Amino acid sequence: MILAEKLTSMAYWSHFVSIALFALGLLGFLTRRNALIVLMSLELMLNAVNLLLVQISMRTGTSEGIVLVVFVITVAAAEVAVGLGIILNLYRMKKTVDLGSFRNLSG
Amino acid sequence: MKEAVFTFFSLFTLLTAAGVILSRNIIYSAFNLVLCFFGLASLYLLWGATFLSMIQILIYAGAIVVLFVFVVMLLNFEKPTEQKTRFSIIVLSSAGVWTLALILLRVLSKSLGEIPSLETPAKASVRTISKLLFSQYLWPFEVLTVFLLALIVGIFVLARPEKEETP
Amino acid sequence: METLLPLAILLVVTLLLCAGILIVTQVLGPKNPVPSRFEAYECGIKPESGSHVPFKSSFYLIAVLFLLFDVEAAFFLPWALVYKDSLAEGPALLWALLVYLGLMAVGLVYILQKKILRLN
Amino acid sequence: MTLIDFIIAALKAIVILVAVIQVVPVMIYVERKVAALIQDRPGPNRVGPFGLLQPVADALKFLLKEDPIPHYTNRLLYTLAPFLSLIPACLVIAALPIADKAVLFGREITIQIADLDVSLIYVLAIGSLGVYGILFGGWASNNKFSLIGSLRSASQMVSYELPLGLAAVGAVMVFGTFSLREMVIQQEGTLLGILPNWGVFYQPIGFLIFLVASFAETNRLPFDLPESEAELVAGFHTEYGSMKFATFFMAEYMNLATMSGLMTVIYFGGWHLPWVSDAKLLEILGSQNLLCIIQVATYIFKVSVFMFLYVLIRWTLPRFRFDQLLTLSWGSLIPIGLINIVVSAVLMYVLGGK
Repeated sequence: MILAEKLTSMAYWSHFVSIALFALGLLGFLTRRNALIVLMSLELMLNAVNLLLVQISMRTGTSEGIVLVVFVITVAAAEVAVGLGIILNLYRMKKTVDLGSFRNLSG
Repeated sequence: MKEAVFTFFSLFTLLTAAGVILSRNIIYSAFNLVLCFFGLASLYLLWGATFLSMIQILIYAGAIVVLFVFVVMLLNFEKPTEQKTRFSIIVLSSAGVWTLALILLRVLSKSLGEIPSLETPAKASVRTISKLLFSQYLWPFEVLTVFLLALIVGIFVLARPEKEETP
Repeated sequence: METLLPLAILLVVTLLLCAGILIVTQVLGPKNPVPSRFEAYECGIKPESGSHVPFKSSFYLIAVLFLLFDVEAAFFLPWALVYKDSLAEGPALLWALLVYLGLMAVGLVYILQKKILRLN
Repeated sequence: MTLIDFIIAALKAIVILVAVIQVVPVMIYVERKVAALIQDRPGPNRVGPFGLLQPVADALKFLLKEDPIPHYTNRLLYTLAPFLSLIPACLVIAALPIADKAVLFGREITIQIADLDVSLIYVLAIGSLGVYGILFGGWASNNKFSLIGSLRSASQMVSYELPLGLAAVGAVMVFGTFSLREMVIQQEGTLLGILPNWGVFYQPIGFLIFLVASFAETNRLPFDLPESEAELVAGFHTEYGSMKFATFFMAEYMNLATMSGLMTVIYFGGWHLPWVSDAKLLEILGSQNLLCIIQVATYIFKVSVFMFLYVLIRWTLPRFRFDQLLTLSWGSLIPIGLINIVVSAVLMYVLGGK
C-alpha cells in the first residue's frame, strides 16, 4: 500500500490505535514505580490486544476472536483480584506501594 | 461520519490511557482507566460487537476498576509515596517501546492488510457467539470456572483480614 | 454505528444538562464565604485529623468476591440465551449448567462458612 | 444514516430524557404527601393548591443556595461526583422500550432511544457505573462520615448487583433474547386462557429477587444504609450542598424510575394492556398513533404503581443493619437466584420448552 492510501484506510488506523494503546501500557509498566499503576498498565496492554482481536474478528466476520476476548477478560479479572491482594499484603508489610522498596524480596 | 466518530473515540481512548500512566495521583489514574474502558466499549459498539462492548463495561468498568478504587480508598495514601523514576530509564524505555510499536505497526499492517475486509462487516450476533462458546469452547469454559473457584479460595488466604486493624 | 449514534447523542444531551446545572448554580447562588463553611463537617467539632485513615480489608474481600461472581454471572447470560433453542438437541446444556452451578455453589458455600461478611 | 434520521434520534433522546426527569418533581411531591399521610399530618399545603407547587419551591431553593467547596477536598472529583451518578442514570433509559411505534410524517418511529440487541445487559452494565459517583464523592469530600458512608454504599450496591444479574438470567432463559423490546413483544396474549402472558408468571421467584435487589440498588429504605442519618450524618453526601446535593437525589429518583420501568418491561408486559392484543386494539382505534398513546399511558401507569410501592415501603419498614444487609444478599438472594435458575432450567427441559 502506498502511504496516502494507508493514511485514509480505517483498518490501518485501527491497528495504530491498538498498538499505541499497547505501547502506552508497556511504557507505564516500565517507568512507573507505583504497584497499582503498574497493574493498571497491565490492564491497558490486555485491552490493546482485545481491541485488535475484536477488530480482526469483526472484519473477517468470524466469532472466534470474540470468544477469545471473553476468556482474556476472565483472566484479566483473575489477575487483578490476585494482584491487588498481593499489593494489600505488601502495603501491610512496608506501608508503601512503591515497587522500589520491595527489592529485598528477590532471591 | 463513521470516520469522525471513530477518530473521536480513538483519540479519547488514547488520551485517557496516557492519563492513566501519567497521573501523579492514583485516584486520577483510576478515573482515567474508567474513561478509557468506556472509550474502548464505544469502539467495540462502533464495529458492531455489541455483546462484547457491554461485557467490557460490565466487567472492566463496573467491577475491575471498582476494585482498584476500593483498594485506593482502603490504603488511603495522603500524598503519592512513589519515588521518581530515573530520567535515563524513562528515556531508554520510551525509545525502546516506541521502536517496538513501529515495528509492530509495520508487521501488522503488512500481514493483516492482506485480509480481505468484508464490504458490510458481518454482525457477529450474540447468538452466534453464545452458540460457539457453549459448543466448541464448552470445555475451556468449564476449566475457567474451576480456575475461578480456585481463585475464590486463594483470595481468602491472601487477604485475610487482620484482627488488630482499625475498623 | 446505528446503535452507537443514538447513545452518543443521549450522552451529549446528558453532558449538556450537567454543564447547565453547574453553570446555573454558579450564577444564581450567593457568594458569602464564612470560614467555618469550608471546614469538614464533624458535628461541630473541629476535625482532629484528615479523613484518610486505613480501613478494614473486609471491604476489599467483598469487592473481590463481587468481581469473581460478576464474571461468572456474566457468562450465565450467553448460556441463558441459547438454552431455550438447545432444548431440542437434548440436555447437553443442562449438564453444562449443573457442572457450572455446582462449582459456583461450592465457592459460595466456602465464602458463607468463612463468615467473612460479618463486618463488625 | 441521513440527516433526518439524525434529527429524529436527537429529538427522541431529548424528549424521552426530559420526560423521565419529570419523575423527580412528581416523586418529591408524592413522597412528602404519602409520608404525611402515613404519619398522620397534612404534609406540604402552603405553596399552590394542595401544595402542588412545592417541588417548584424546592427546586428554586436548591438553585438559589450558595455552593461552597470545602477546603481540603479534591476539588475536581468533588465537583464531578454528583454528575458521575447522574450520567449513568440518564444513559440507562436509552434501552427502555416505552411503546411500540408511532407514525409521523410517513416514518415509523420506535418509542425507544436505542434499539440494542443486548439492551438487558446494557441496563445492567451502565447501572453498575452508578457506583463511581458514590465512591468518588465520598473519597473527595475528605470527611470521615462521607468515606465510611461511601464504602458501605459501594459494598451494598456491588453486593446487590449479583442477585439482579441472576434474576435477569432467569428472564433471559424464558424469553430466549437479550432485547427488552423482543421480551415485551413475546408477552402479548394470555397464558392458559385466563392470566395475561406476563413474565412474572414464568419467573415469580426471579421477580421477587429483582424487586428486593432493586430496592438496594437504588439505596432506598429499608436499604438506605449509605445515608442512614442517625448513624452517619448523611453518608457520602455529608459535604454536599445546593444543587450538587440535589443532583444526587435526581439520580436516585431517576434510577427508581428505570428500575420500575425495567420490572414493568421484563415481568409485567411492558406496554401491553392485559387480555387485549395489540392487533385487536389497533382495529378498534384505527390509528397507529392512538394505539401508541394508549401504550405509553399503560406503560406509565404500570411504572407509577411500582414507584408508589417504593414510596409506601420506604415509610413502613425499618432499616437493616449493615451485616444483615450483606448476609441477605450473599446468604439468601444469591443462593435463591441460583436455585431459581436450576429449577427453571429443569422445568423448561421437562416441559420441552415454553
